[in-house]
Amino acid sequence: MLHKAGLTLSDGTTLDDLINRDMNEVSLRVMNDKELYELEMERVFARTWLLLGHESEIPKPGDYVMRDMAEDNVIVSRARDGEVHVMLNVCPHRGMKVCTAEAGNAAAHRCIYHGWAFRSDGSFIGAPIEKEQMHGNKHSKDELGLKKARVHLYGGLIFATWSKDLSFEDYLGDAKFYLDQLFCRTDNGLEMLGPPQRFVLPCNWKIPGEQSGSDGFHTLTLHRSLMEGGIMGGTAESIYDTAPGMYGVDISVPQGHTLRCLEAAQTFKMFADISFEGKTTEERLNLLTPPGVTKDMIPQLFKNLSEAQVNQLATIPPQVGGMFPNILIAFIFAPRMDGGASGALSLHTYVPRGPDKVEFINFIFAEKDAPEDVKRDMLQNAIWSTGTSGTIEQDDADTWPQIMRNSRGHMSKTMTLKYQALHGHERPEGWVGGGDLYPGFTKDDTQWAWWSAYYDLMAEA
Amino acid sequence: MLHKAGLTLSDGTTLDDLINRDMNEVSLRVMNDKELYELEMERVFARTWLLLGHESEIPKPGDYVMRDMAEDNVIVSRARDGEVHVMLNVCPHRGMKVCTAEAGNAAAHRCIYHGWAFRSDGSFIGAPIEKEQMHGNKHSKDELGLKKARVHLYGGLIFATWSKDLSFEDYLGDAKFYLDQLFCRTDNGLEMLGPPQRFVLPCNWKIPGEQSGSDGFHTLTLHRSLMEGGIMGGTAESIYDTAPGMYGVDISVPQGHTLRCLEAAQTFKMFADISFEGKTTEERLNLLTPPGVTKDMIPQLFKNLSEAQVNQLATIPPQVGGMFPNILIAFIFAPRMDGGASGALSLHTYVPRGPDKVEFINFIFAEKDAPEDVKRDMLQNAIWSTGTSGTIEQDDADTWPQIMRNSRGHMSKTMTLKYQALHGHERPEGWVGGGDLYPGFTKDDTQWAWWSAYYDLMAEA
Amino acid sequence: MLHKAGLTLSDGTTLDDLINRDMNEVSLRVMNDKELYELEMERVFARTWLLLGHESEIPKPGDYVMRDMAEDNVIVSRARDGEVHVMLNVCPHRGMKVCTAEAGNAAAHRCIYHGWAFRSDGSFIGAPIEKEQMHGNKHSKDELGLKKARVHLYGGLIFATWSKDLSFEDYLGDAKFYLDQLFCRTDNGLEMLGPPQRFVLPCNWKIPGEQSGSDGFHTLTLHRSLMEGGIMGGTAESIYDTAPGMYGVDISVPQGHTLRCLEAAQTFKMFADISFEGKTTEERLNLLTPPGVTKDMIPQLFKNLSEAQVNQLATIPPQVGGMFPNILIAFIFAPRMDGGASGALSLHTYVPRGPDKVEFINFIFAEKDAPEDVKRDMLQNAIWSTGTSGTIEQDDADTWPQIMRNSRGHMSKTMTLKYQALHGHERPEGWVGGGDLYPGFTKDDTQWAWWSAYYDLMAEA
Amino acid sequence: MTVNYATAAIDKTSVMRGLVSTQRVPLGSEVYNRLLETLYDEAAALDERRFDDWVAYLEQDLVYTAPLRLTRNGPNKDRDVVRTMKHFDENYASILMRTGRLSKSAWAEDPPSRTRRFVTNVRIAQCDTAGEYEVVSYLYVERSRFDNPDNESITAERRDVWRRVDGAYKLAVREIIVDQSTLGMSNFAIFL
Amino acid sequence: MTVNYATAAIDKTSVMRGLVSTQRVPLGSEVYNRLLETLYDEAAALDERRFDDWVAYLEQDLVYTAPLRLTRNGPNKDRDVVRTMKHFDENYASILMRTGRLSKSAWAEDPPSRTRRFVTNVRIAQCDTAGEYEVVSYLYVERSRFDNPDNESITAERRDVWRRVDGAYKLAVREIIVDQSTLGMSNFAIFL
Amino acid sequence: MTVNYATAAIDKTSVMRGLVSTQRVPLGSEVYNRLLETLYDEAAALDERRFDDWVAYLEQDLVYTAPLRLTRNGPNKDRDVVRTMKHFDENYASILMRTGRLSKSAWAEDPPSRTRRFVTNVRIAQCDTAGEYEVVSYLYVERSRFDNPDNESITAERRDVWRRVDGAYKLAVREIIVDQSTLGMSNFAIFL
Ligand code: FES
Ligand code: FES
Ligand code: FES
Ligand SMILES: [Fe+3]
Ligand SMILES: [Fe+3]
Ligand SMILES: [Fe+3]
Repeated sequence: MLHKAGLTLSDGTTLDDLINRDMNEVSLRVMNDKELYELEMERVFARTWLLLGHESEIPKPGDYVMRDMAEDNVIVSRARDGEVHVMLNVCPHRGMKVCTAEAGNAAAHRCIYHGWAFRSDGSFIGAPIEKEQMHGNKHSKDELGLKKARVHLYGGLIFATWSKDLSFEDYLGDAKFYLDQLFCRTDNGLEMLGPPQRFVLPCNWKIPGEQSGSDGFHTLTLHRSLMEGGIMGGTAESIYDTAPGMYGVDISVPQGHTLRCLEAAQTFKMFADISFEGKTTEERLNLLTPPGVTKDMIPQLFKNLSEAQVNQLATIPPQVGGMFPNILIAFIFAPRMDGGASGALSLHTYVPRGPDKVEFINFIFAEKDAPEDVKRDMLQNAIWSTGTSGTIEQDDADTWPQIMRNSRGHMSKTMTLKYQALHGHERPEGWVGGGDLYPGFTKDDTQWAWWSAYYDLMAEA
Repeated sequence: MLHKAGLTLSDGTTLDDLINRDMNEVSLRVMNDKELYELEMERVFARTWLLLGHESEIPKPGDYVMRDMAEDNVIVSRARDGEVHVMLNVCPHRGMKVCTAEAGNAAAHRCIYHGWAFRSDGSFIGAPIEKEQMHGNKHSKDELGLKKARVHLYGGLIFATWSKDLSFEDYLGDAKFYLDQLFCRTDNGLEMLGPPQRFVLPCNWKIPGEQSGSDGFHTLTLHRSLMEGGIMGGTAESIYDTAPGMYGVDISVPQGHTLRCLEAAQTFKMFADISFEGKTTEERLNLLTPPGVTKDMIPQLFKNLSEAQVNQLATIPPQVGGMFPNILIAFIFAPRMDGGASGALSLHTYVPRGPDKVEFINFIFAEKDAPEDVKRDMLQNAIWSTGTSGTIEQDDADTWPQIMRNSRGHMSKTMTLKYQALHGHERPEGWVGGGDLYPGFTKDDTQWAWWSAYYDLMAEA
Repeated sequence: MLHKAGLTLSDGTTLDDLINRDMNEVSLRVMNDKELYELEMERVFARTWLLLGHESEIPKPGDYVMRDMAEDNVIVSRARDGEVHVMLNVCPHRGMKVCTAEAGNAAAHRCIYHGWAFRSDGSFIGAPIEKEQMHGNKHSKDELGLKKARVHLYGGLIFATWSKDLSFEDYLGDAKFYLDQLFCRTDNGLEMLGPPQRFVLPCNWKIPGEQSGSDGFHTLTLHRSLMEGGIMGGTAESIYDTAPGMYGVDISVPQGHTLRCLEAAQTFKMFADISFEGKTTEERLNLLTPPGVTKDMIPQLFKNLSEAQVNQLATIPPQVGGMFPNILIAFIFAPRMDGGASGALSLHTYVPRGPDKVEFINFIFAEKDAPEDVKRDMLQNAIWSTGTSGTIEQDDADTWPQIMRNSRGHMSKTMTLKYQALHGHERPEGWVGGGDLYPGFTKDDTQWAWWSAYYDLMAEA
Repeated sequence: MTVNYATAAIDKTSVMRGLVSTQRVPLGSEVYNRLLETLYDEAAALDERRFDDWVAYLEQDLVYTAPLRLTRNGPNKDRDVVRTMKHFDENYASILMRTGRLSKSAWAEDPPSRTRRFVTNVRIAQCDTAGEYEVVSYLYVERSRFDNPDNESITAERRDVWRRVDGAYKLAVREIIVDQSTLGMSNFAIFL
Repeated sequence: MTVNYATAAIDKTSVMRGLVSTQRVPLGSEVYNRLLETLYDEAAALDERRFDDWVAYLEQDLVYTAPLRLTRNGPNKDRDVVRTMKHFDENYASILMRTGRLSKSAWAEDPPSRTRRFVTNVRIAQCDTAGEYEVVSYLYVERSRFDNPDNESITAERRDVWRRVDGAYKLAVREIIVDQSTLGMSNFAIFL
Repeated sequence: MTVNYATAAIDKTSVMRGLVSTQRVPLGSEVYNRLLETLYDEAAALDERRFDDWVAYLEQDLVYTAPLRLTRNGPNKDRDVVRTMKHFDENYASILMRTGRLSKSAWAEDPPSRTRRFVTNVRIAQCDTAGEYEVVSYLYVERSRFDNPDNESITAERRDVWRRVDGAYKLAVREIIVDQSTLGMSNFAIFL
């Protein structure tokens, strides 16, 4: 158990100066401070679990993908033993990248600089000209393997951490009840449909980060075109009256994970005339299957989830949210006019690339057991809405750099981000899951929970 | 009244190490120091008055232009009440830009991120879904307006400051007597002919800044082509003998504003054969009207200026100079061969964009009452000489970045800028205006006055 | 004699934390630290001798080339008196570059900003309008010359330093015995064949720097294509068995200079069937003349070198190596199939351009007395192997930035570069030259010597 | 089946780039000139944000995609076009929804980018279907936003199929092969 | 009257870009080819700094301008060309003074920039006046100065009028529409 | 004799750039079109890394060079092409060794760069030798490596001599005149 040493920047600014927990305000300066950034690398990204990909990307022994844990480049590989390993892509000899491709299959990785070789589990094989013992005599061979991170698979998602003690269960906390409904609902789970979209934005990682704390309210204005498109309830004129998708139950856990659960029936006008009243869970699921799930897969839901979980999934499913520090979840209903399979399953990570740059990584999924045409539709839906060309997230990607630009101003950086429209925890009757619950209109509670988790980690020396 | 705490950089360097007031030398290091730059944002740009534009840019209620106070982006807008307001373009909610256009007309500015709306005077209207009170309950609505700067109009020029107490009069000081002759001489004053030219140079703001302290001497060599062009007295061969335009009266005030007053009759060879001896003020003005002023506007000069001011304008008018910290004044005589209206009226601001970048903003004016063809000529003259493609200022824009490049060297940054050719204050007989006066050959006095004003502000904690 | 104050970074890290002399490990962090970089500019580059060019570049009085001593831009010029002078290209007036061309001939350099003029030895001539004394009255003219560096010519190579006391002899130390064999072996010495190739790489200067400490081992793997090309002994398949070019005598001196001496006869398979046994020095030289030396120049070797030096040159000549801090020596045998003159003579300097950029400068030479066709071949050989398009150094230039990229990671930067395959000093019998000798397979001794020299300079306040 | 883009085995087409058909339409021929003219006119329509004019170039059965590029090495080094994942995956209807959006509240392009689409290296061949032409062009796009003095840019190869429809040419297929694995452009709110 | 570029009301022409005339000169036609050739030759003259050769392309009644671009939004979002203010505002005489200056002490180009003017997307139409042609081209200029490894660059659309004068084509009008509101280029000491 | 590139006296040819021959091959002529087509095909071969296809364009007596550029001022300001030193100094044999290397362990291009060679401003003239053509083109190359979102790029003028050999055109001479004194590109492991 670490002792609280707090945090003080070289100019005397403290964490409490930056994050005012009485007023629920955060100084804009946090978005543009090199010193704070270095501390985040140590106290946030080196201490928590990070999402790197999905095991369906590397099915065969030797398969690997190259990913990043913050600014640390790592190899995510499946070893001979079938286990997934995550190791630093830094040669213990002179720091060169041991692997130079973004993906591939290799029994061993040989560094191109001097030829040191490593197995797909990161262990050291040797240097060329064995008899000359060019790895030296100060370390035994088993000390010269690639630096390994701890790995945990959850619903096939590959998480890794540099932390020695944080268990994945403690990291998830009460969020598991809800996340299982998204990641662990079918027999064969999710499949990543291809390598992730990757692009870099000129802003600090916390600008998309704080939004990933379930900022529902921005949808009404920034994503106004969603309404104008007519998919969601309401029209361009009426959105501020009907406020489609703004009502539901928001959830947060102390770890900083958050979710928004929406009554799909309310969200989309196409269902407006269908009443879910008095219908069984099964009937509801058949009326409105979770995105990517086909009717014939519904029995799998009952098999893989608890009754309470299926029941929620059928009634007021989690749709969007985030996992601290830098994961966005978008498992959204997005009905198609042309009758194709609806919805999109996508996860993002916002990977720091310095104080003023972030890489947006967009992982797109389908249920592995879904038929190919459904997968094809899911892919198209996700590309249409999210990531590089996503008609929703284009607007986010253009907005965040403008906030970054503002954070440069001497006067501007003293301005604050405000989280003062708070609902406060309130348990809807009959609600089974844990965490702090905020039923009704989506407000600032979840985003503040994100900052609270940030505060807790940053305060620990 | 602030107490003098001085200034010490983290490596122990003091302001006196950087600015040697005994030797009149400034260390080149001042041009390339991140820490010093941050202090400048606080002690110079947040404390003094800054030029943002001209009210003729925003004649109607709701008209606005987007400008920058150092690195703080602001909205300069004319509100319903007809008053000009300057407010930080940072949304009090989450820091997004409330206004995304460089110019326009809007009754209200609605932030595209979550929809908070503000009036053209910066006051907060509200957030969408009024009943949900999404602006929270910790601040009343009148606390949630955009951060306002103090505004002062001088000759229609829009100045603003973050300072709470500095009066514009104290900022101008004795420079007013001279500046009136440029900005306040006609009944309807100046008009900005269009939006400013904007371009960015890779150098610290103080490199153009110290030059704006009336560096007359560089004209002979850096702007040699002016002489070669044959506009000014002398030729490429003779300029070092005749030194055209080097003789006059330089002026500085403790606030750091400086001006060069030149006997136009001496400056341009086309007037060489005309004697101003014994002529009345009116006769002189008719022989050589101030740039942009037509003969029929001459009576306005007498009406708007004091006799002493008109007299100077007719004899030895201020032509170039600067206002501290980052304004260059070029109200120059530039006779045309083709008989078109002569001269150019242009103001620049050098806006910091980080320690190693500056934005050059070129505002071009004409007298509002001048006929269209004169305005058209004035525009052409200004574009020909100044700014983006200006045949004079091209050379400055190419020189400054080379000084910046030098400031990076470990040995080079210990070299100094020298201001050691000093004339010293000397009042020409019959001179009416105030300030420190340096008659004769243009020397380093005014630029040193610029550095003295810089020193005074930087020394105040 | 400076006292050892050691070195401590602002976060408390000491030089010993970064360079572990017990374990022979260097933290990857040294490649990416702004603070450390500033100290290197002061303690390494401002204290040691730096290579700037060759006097054959500037044969006539007034000839000059523009070069850089770390980030300080300097003019290297031959004055009226025929002497070579090196002076800071920073105008003592306001810091502008006094010289704006990369090469030329000028009796005097007149600064384009205000016209101060300087002789080709850097002395101040004056400012325009002499009678106005625009250089002021605080410094006499002889105090206003360009800042001069100390200059030393060695084999025509132009070295300069800001150090007041370090003699060139002390800088060379025991390396002189070996370097003479490369730079001082013929009557008229070397000639630079043209201006250097220049290009910039996104990495810290020490990444190529530590390699220049005679990293022979990387050749086998990174430059594998050399073997595949079939020039050297062995083939793609057999290189790890035959390890061509890995055996010889490595040399280092405490100043950080290093060399690799290779028995050319062993290096190239084309000579495999020729025995050097029992042959005289002269016979050996005729069998395999040093690169760029023609048979009829062999007598010159005996004239210019000691017997011991010629003997080594004939038997096991120095071929590659480096001079601390940033010089790479490649005086290599590179036989041509088409019978053209073999080998290449090239020197590089790795000039710092900030913590994360380095300029690669490639100087290409021939023996001045060699016939034009030989010079032409030498040029082609050097361009083929080294520098911009060099088939050997392409791979280095692509590898270094990847190490740099790794140095950004929070976890990665704690990884270390290892120099733990050490042979230790051992004097081969009959060896004449001095320094520490490492006969046999090329190992890490020389590169560690490079780091030791770095440590010594950096530890001195 | 599991998509396994990591291993060499998959995605046989991943190396396919450039011109496929061999029935070359000569540079300078009438067909070539009209198609090149059309590409220039199309670029102008997009740069001038005349989206209705642009849509008029599109066929109803349009297939408009942008595969990913992946950095690979060794034997797979040239198999770097990944078509299992895309930056764009559009048809005529989805394009219409995009242009429709741009006429309303599409903040990503309001205020609009100032774009410039440089079209060069155009190579054309006949497809098997009469009246259809395979048109490969190089595209360099600079994009200026707000008062930012630094533009974003992207380069790509476009592998089109243009179809002759009563006197004019219409776009039936466009595959945009971008040249980056990680895009330096903040979003694809613009068409390529 | 006060110029009010801020409000929507003014500057009706502010949206005008690209080709105006509809009497298209077909790509590949003799006139098109000669004009394209001329644009290439002109670019070479400027890149090789043969200013006398360049001036020979200019008509005495030349109008050579570069309006500003302004970032605007909402209903005015496409009205972003501001002709009340310019980066260049030249005529034949002022151009001669500029080229004359470049032959003397024009430090901004001494030492000279190494420039490269890429001319693409050329579209041509006939003007109402016989023998005059509206020529729209895309221009990408890279500019290298001193030993700086980072170039400055600019993109623009050029809306020219070229006039047929005894067998050759001469430039009568050029409007350079740059693509930035705030220029990343340090100055316009070069011609566009 | 000592090479003295510093002084004005030397390197008479140092100002030579662009097209030399005056026997112009008109843009749009058959020869022009075939040569332009060839340049596009050549660029495609290089961008698609079909090195065998590319070598097939090369003549056995090929001279392939890239002189340095040097920043100079005053009277020598335009004499900035230095041919005493080069970035490339190749013949047919050395090019073959380079392409051969690229098929083996050439780490500088394994994994390969994603390149795009934009060829524009092509101007052609006849050489004195029948069947030989002087072809000057502008080249802009963008190069993307690994997952770097920032590309490296280079601009250059290529002064080629193409020779007509049984129906096709082959490259006999190429001089690449880069536009930088200090290159921003990390290496020339790619062909220009
Ligand atoms: S750095 Fe990997 S083997 Fe040397
Ligand atoms: S940031 Fe402006 S409304 Fe939220
Ligand atoms: S800076 Fe050199 S003369 Fe003024
Ligand atoms: Fe969003
Ligand atoms: Fe000036
Ligand atoms: Fe090497």
